[in-house]
Amino acid sequence: MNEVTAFWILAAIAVIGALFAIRKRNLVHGVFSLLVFFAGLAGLFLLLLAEFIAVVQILVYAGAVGILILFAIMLTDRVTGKDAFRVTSRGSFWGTIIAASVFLVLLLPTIQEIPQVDNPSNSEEIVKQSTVKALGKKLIHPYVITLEILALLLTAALIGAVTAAQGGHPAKKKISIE
Amino acid sequence: MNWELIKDILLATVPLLVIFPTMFALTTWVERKALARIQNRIGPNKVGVPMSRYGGKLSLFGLGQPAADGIKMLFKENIVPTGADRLFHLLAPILSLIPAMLVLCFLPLNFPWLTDEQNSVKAFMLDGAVIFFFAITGLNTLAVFMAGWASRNKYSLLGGMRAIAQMVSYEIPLVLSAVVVVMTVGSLNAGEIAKSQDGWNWFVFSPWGLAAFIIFFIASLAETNRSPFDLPEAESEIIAGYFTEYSGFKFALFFLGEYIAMFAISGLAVTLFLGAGDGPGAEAYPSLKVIWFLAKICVLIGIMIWLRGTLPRLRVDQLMSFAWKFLMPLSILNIFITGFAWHAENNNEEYGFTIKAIIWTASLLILYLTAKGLDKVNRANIKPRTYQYGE
Amino acid sequence: MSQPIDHEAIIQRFSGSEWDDKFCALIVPLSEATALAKWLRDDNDFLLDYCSNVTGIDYLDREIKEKVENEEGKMETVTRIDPSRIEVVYHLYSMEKHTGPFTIKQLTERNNPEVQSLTPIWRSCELQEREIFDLFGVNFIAHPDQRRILMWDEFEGHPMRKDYVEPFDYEWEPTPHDEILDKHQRGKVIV
Amino acid sequence: MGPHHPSTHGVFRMDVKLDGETVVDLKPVFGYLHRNHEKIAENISYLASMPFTDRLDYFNSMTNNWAYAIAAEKLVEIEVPERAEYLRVIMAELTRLVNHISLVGFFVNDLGALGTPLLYAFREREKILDLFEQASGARMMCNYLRFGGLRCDVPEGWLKRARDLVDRFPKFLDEYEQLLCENEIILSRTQGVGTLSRDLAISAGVTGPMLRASGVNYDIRKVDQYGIYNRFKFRVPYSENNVGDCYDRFMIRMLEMRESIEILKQALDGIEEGPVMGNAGKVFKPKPAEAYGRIESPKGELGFYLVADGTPKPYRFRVRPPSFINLTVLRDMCIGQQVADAVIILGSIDIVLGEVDR
Amino acid sequence: MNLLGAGILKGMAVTLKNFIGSYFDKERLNTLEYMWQNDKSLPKRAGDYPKEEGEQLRPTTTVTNYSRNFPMLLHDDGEPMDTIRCVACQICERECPPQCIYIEKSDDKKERPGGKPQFYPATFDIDVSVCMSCQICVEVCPFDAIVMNSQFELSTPDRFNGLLLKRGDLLKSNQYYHKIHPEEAADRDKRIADDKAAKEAKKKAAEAAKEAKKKAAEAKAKSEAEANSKEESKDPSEPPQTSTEHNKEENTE
Repeated sequence: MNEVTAFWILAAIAVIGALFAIRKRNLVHGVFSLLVFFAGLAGLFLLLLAEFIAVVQILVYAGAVGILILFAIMLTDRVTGKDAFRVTSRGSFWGTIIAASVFLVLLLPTIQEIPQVDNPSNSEEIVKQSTVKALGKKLIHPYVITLEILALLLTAALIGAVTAAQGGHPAKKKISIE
Repeated sequence: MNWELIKDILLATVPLLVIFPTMFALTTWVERKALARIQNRIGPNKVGVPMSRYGGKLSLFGLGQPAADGIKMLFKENIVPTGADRLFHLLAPILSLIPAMLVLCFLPLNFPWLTDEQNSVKAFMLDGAVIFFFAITGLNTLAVFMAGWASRNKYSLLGGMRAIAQMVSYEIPLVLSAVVVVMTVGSLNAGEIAKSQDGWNWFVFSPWGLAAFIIFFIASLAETNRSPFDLPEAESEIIAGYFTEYSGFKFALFFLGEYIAMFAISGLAVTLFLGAGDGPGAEAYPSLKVIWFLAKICVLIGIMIWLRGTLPRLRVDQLMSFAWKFLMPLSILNIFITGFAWHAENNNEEYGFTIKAIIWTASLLILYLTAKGLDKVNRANIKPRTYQYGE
Repeated sequence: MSQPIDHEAIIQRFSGSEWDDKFCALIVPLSEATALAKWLRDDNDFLLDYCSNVTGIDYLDREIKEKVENEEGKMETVTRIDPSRIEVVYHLYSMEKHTGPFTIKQLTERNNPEVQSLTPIWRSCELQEREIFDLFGVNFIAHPDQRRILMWDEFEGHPMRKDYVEPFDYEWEPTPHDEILDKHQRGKVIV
Repeated sequence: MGPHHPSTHGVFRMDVKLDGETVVDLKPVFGYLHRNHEKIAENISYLASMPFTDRLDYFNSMTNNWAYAIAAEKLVEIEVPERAEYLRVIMAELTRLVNHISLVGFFVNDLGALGTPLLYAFREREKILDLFEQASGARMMCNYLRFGGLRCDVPEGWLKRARDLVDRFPKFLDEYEQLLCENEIILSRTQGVGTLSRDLAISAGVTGPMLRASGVNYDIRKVDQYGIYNRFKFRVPYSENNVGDCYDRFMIRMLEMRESIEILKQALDGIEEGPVMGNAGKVFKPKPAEAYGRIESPKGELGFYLVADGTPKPYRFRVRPPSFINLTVLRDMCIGQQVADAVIILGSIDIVLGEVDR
Repeated sequence: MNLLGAGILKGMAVTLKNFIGSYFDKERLNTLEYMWQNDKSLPKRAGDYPKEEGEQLRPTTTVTNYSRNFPMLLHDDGEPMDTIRCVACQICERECPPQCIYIEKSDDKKERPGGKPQFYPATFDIDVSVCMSCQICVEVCPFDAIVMNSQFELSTPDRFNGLLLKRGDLLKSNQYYHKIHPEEAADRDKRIADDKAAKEAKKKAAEAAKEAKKKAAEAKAKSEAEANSKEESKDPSEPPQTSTEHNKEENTE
């Protein structure tokens, strides 16, 4: 019984967090409610005994992405505070319709797919499969190529970001040192 | 609600909530006394039990000081600056305390009064303990930013930004040096790492283990804003960094959060490198493990206090270049060396003593030379100078 | 001790300046000040590249009794009116040749004093000239940023002048010290 | 950085314009401690303004007294007895030790070393201040020198106590150098910060250890040879080829302390019995004249310019404060540096607000 | 080539040596513990502090027998007001740099042991909040009447009149002076004794010279010389200004 109550609580937290993230006027408040949403999600993963994914969720999303967005807010001026520009919600009617349809498209297949969990006993092998060692083995053997490509992609993105931040040519950076 | 489960959980977590805050109170006293003694003064000895009837005062070496600080913090008026947004101003110290406390329960402190079954409850996150540890300490950065942002004054904002930059860039060497240990043990859960180091083969005794420990210790200093890296609260430049605007109990919460984070990280250092709970009498009386574990944590805390009494502060850009250009390449190199050494040890048969000696000395040499080279590259023209004497 | 600097050479070159032997200082007119200063600094037998001290002195009209050799060689005191003026005194040293103090003075009258600023030549005069402007009210021509240095900006008057009258002290509080001060002010001239 | 910022040495404000962390513009603001010492001196007698000179640079009161005494002795030719000259040199060098160890302590404290070196320095300073108290009666405000000698002789046994303090001092200095001089963090934080070129230093009238750190071999003890400094053999450390940054200033002061110990040893050997006060009359009433006396105070060239008009009160009493004039170059050194460096550069200039604001 | 972190390790070795040293080595730990007492026992006026025998409110160890704090008036042994040394000549009031001494001369003269009747100060106040203990008054006083005390606990809750020390509070005996500044007191007494001896010798020499002059006058013109020499010796009967020129030659020693 307490798993179900735990599920409902965590789901409520996640939904409220997401709603606040959208409605909040002050951007920083929005980001923090987004983080609450991520934490709620991590809780849900824990309930599914997929602890590694829950941990990665907190590490990557709550830890890194949250900070990234905060840095972005801090470094671009005129985003928060009094003179922040207002987003006019002119097309809000059509917006909601499109959003609802996308939601439906996603929701229907997931509803049919839910497996009928008749005996909770086989949760042991679920736990066994999702251990870190098993994931590690899978990542290396079958998916090693995708892992390499992903790594290359990420480093390229990193280098691109650094040069963009420097304004293209490193010469400019030298002047600011003296 | 099955009371059995709740009883187990309480049995596992309440001792933590009791032991570590009292150790926090003691550490503040020890720190002030030790710093005082380093600086040749006496340290707090005025607070004590006021024995008004006998006129004098039982000073008991200032042990009343932590209690007095606690009470003082409780009754101090807590000021919230008008410009600050009140919700986050209140939330920041709490958010800085939660990760520190949460992380404590994953340390392999096997209390003697706990049966194995209860132990499993505590180490629920049996598998991802170490990664969970780093994920949670990442949240601390958020708390610092929230404090800096919410108090709306230029010093705390500057302090907040410095703190984030420092924590983010020192998390990488922290994680990479932990990878070394996880690689050799082959599992992420703290209990197994502790078990694999029983009988004195602690990780710190192997060359790559020692290098990883040093990197881990330096990075943990930066992670908890201690001594050479206490830039966010640099009094001489930006008054008190991100907790300038905090007073009263919220300041005490920050203080508590910082110290518990210090315990947590040195606890992890002890688990990973110094053989958690393993000591001379550990096999005979398993209950000794807890005492050994806490003793090792106190040694690490002592070193942190000693560093605080000696070293000046680094500048922001030196802090960054030290993390990215010195610690990170060194820890990556260390991972390669460990991989190579582990491979040499496990996959070929005639792994006699001579090959082991060769590998050990080779790795020690490589590590030291790259460290010297990196240091020379980073600080090319920084060396003591000579002076002339005119008549 | 460092040997005294001979001043005849300077007087031939700069006709306007004359040597005041009593206080062994060179009185420099406003017009030639910059030229003389630059020459003193760059000429290699002076090399006075370090201006150690810049002082303002405020003289009021006062008669001085001096013993003066009159005709038949007998010392007798004659009273002379010393004209009122503000002197700006510069003590110059040479760091290369370790030579001793060489004093040059600029005189101006008291009502709206105007003196040539020597900061472009010696940077050390910058703060000291600002202090003289603040406390004496001497206006320095060509001073880089001439504003009050010690007093707060809204302060009127120049405290170091001899005829400066203190404004009413609105923060006055009764203290036992007062009768001591009144007693001293009540005409008891300190001998 | 307002007047009550923790790391400005006293009430001193710096208007710092920042772009991120680097300093774009810096305007020092003085005057918070201004009490117009020169106007006070014009209303009291010569002797009465001697205790006021202690309040100028309250770290080294003996050298302030000596500068004023030299200026007054130039006004009226007074002959100073042997023993008084020796004691003056001993007191001045002891003050130089006090000033340099406290300065190094404050400087490293600004770097963030939480007071450990500062408290070592103050532990040694206490011993020297006890000597001053036994000689003059007060620890910091000694008011000990008079025109033509000293107020009273040192108590017997004082010279022996001074002697073994001087013998113990090098042991402390080695310990101090071992703690500070090779520390990598201090090296990397102070080298290349706040550089002062040689000719800017000369033209800006910078004097004392700062000038010698920028490469000019100019020490007034050697140039003017005032007092009996020509009898002692000592060297003046200066940095010929270095760039004159915070590290040089810090090292020059450490080396100067060693030289001061040499002078103290020679002076304590050479002193003999004898009168301490010259034949100055009770009322000091000089004929109308001008005199500019200057000495090498631990902070730089401290000068007194006295204009006498025959009455027992000076007509004009001008103090040439070293730290006030050393501040002209603060702005040039801080532009382009970080905020943390601006604080250290101010620390390395070694200002005392009693002297800056007078 | 030195070890990588050598500088830092050496620095830490120094702090360790100090840490251990501060427990044993007297040289390192010279901070004295100030005796703590609650401050209800704080007197209302600076003058109410214990007067005699140098006993401080709290047994402090920091006062050495050289340190000087605020001035005090001296009186020789015996009843204070009879043997007070101060003659209210107001030189110290004039010379005091911050001008914190206030003297009102008494109108009647008081007999002094072994000396001429002198004035005495009716009121003699020192404003302790203004005095900067610079010892100028002790130097300029020709009668050694004012010397520096070494009591520094004078704090009072009242800022206005609490810090004004009246004559009664300032007056201390000569033994007390010997007790707090033994060396200085000994020198001062020796100097006074020498001056007195020198004055006696001079007076004797003056009388001898006077007798010799008298004898010579008698020998020359016995009758009229005696008549007028008798009045001439009577009228310079010590007018007061002799005391000022007395102190003139007193201080040119």
